Amino acid sequence: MSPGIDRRTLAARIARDIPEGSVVNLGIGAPTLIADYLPEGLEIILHTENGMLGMGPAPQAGRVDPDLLNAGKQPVTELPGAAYFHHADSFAMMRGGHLDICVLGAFQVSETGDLANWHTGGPGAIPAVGGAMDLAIGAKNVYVMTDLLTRDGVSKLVAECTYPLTGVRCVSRIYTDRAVFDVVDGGLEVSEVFAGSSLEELRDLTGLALRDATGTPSVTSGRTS
Amino acid sequence: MSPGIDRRTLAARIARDIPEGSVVNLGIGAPTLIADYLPEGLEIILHTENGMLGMGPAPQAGRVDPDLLNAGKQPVTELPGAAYFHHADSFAMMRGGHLDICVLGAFQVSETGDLANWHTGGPGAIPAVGGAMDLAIGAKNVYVMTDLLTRDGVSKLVAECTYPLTGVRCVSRIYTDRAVFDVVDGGLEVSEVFAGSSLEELRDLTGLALRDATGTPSVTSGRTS
Amino acid sequence: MIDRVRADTAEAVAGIEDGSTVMIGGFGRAGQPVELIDALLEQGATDLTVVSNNAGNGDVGLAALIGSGRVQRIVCSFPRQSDSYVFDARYRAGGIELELVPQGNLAERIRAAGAGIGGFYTPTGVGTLVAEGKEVRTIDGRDHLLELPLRADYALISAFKADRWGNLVYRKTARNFGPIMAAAARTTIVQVDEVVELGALDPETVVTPGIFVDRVVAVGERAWLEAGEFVGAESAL
Amino acid sequence: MIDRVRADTAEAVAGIEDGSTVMIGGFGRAGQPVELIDALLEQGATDLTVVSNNAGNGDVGLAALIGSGRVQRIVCSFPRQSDSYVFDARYRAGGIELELVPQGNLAERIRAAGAGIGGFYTPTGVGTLVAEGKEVRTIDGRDHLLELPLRADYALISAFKADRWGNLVYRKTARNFGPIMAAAARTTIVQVDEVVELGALDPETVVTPGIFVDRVVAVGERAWLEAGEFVGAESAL
Repeated sequence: MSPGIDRRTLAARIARDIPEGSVVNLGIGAPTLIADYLPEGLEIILHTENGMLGMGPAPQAGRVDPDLLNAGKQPVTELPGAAYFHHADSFAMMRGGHLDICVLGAFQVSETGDLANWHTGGPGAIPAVGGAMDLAIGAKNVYVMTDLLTRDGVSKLVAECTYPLTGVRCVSRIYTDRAVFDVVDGGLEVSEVFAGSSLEELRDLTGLALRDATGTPSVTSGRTS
Repeated sequence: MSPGIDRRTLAARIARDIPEGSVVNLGIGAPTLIADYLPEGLEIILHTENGMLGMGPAPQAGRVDPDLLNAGKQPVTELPGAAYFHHADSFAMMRGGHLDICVLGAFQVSETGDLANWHTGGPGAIPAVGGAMDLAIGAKNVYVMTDLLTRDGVSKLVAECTYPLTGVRCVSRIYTDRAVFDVVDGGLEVSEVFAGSSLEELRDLTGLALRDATGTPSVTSGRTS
Repeated sequence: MIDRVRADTAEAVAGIEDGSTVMIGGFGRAGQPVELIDALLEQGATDLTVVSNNAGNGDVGLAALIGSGRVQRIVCSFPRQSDSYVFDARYRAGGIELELVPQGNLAERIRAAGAGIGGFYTPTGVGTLVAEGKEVRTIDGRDHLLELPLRADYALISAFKADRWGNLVYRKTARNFGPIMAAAARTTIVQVDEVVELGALDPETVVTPGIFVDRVVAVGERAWLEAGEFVGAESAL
Repeated sequence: MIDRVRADTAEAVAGIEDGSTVMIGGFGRAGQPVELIDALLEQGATDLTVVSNNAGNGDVGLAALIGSGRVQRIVCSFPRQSDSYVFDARYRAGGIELELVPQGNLAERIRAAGAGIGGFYTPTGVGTLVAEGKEVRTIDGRDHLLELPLRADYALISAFKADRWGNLVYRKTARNFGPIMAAAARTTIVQVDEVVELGALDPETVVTPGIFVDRVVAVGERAWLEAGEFVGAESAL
């Protein structure tokens, strides 16, 4: 049995850290689950890089609109207050620093916040980067959602990434199934440990000198004015 | 008395060289008159750099819309097929080479097609360039509409401009009150002389070695596909 | 609930600091946020750098702000107009610094700031006075100038309608610099004729999404729009 | 009279030369000009360079074009998808060259081509494999890569409605690459659901002005739009 929390529980945990009014891009895969846990009644605006703000949940069966997809090419819906725009404008939003938060998956994150999530670099692997590099350098807060360990039990948090990078010093926080880590000057801080793990065990698993910040409340910066 | 044709006759002459389907920007001042002479029934699309294609003539008295102006800040109207866009998109159209023709005024044009039309360079003069530099380098065909001589009788066609430049080697044709000149490799060609002038007189007035091309039909290139 | 609507123009311009860079939308009178400029006059911030296509007309709006002596520097493409006498006098007296930028480079530099572009190469201005001091680079056989983004602390713009998220639609050529200035400023303040319900603007036709907007204030519908008759409106140009 | 409307898709794609660079719009199925791609397959041009976000899905559209062996090179951001087996097989066999570009750089390079920008500095990709061979420049303390415009001989895009001048409106996220590709190509070919009368499109809501469009062809309204019911449409994604 895994001592970590499951994906949906982690998605719900991340959702709690997203303040009302934030503009958020949820990456393809697991981060997409976060949308299901955003608190009812709070206005959080979802951005999808294929040209939309104000994205809503999946449509009801039989109500799929083939012109209305998210970045994972899944059918979605439109909320009141939505807006459409073309691809250059959509990535201008990211690159220009207008998104408050993006949540991405990861192969590896280094203790200085380097991210690797697009390419194993293996022979025969077909690379596909999509919008990951733009999100990684563009959003005000780049969060990672991932299991702490690979299927083979190797830590995804590393001193230095060995996979090809997506972005350099771009990640600010890492949500894993065992703990939440913040990237600060000089390394990683553990702000929260989930039931079944301990700081000692995390240090063992990652081989990193993790600072204990479990007593400090975490802060998310959003557009405030 | 001036031997040249008057401004309105010249505007009508230029209008005849604008093929149907052209997208045209008419500069502030005299070139604006050309719009009055575009042949009825031919579809020529006027661009104004403050964000519109499909600009129509001045409104009737009492029907001025303060939100609908041309680049000279004069009230205009909207034709069927019009479109509005913001300033960056408007200048992307110019710079990207999408306009077929622009017609600009001039202080001086050199025999290699350099244009000076924005600044006398005099002490105390307040410079104002507006969109002239963008038009000069952006339109596929840059035409100049001007009197051949200044009020003091000095030629505006010169070997080299002495006023500050608007653009380098950008003018393709010059319509003056005395003749029409094409900028070709190696100098200016006279394609048409208006009644009352002669090639010899033009050479005298300008001091330039003007080639005689009055026998050759002139060609305007437009978007053809 | 996201609500960017402010009660009045004074609240909308509150907090603008001395020394700020302020973008002001409009091309001539169209799209000029006159009520917001009046509020800024009242608010009192000074030592301003203004980014705007023109340098004011007549005695009102931007001209009044310049006339008040609170604009230290202006970045624009076309300061001199038939009725720019307030700017003209101040400039000649050495009371205001001018950075003249060709209109397309002005627009593209503003766009670059909002789009996170570090700089761009443009053919506009090569071989002219505005190229002085700028890097020239030949790309594909053509010379280009390196131009850098133009950012602002505040943008004051005018749109037609907004919702409480700050989604904007404009009207005709009053759109001009609004969308790009909204994206280029740290804090974007918008005056509109009318604030409508969230969901009342068609998402296909929103020109400026609310992500670029911080404060919205309704300044009332203009009578000439209501009537569809523009008699006498010439004086407002 | 300006009339950019073509009778059928064969006429719309006529003249595309061997060796052309062809931009193909769409993000997944949304906005993919399927009927134009089919016509290009039929038309026969080969040795093509394709610029598109993806490298085809299933066996139809762009995947079929790649499968036919007529695409020598593809410039895209996300070739590998769950159903990109046609591209995958060809790429592994060394039958197609791939230039991988981050999606935002792809979009901005296309935009730059249409906007007459000679090149631009972007922070995206710094320190990664896609930076190899590219100029790095530090601006305002941040590293940027120099990226160059991406032009095309032809763009094949899909829009919702057009008029005979080529003014276009799009529908929802099917807009994606259409507007920027239309501006970046020498000849832009558009398939639409419907061609409407000149003047029927609201000038405030035109997204791509006809200045960027050369040929328009109506491919018929999609039944699911008419009905407002999308039963079974999942299979079309």
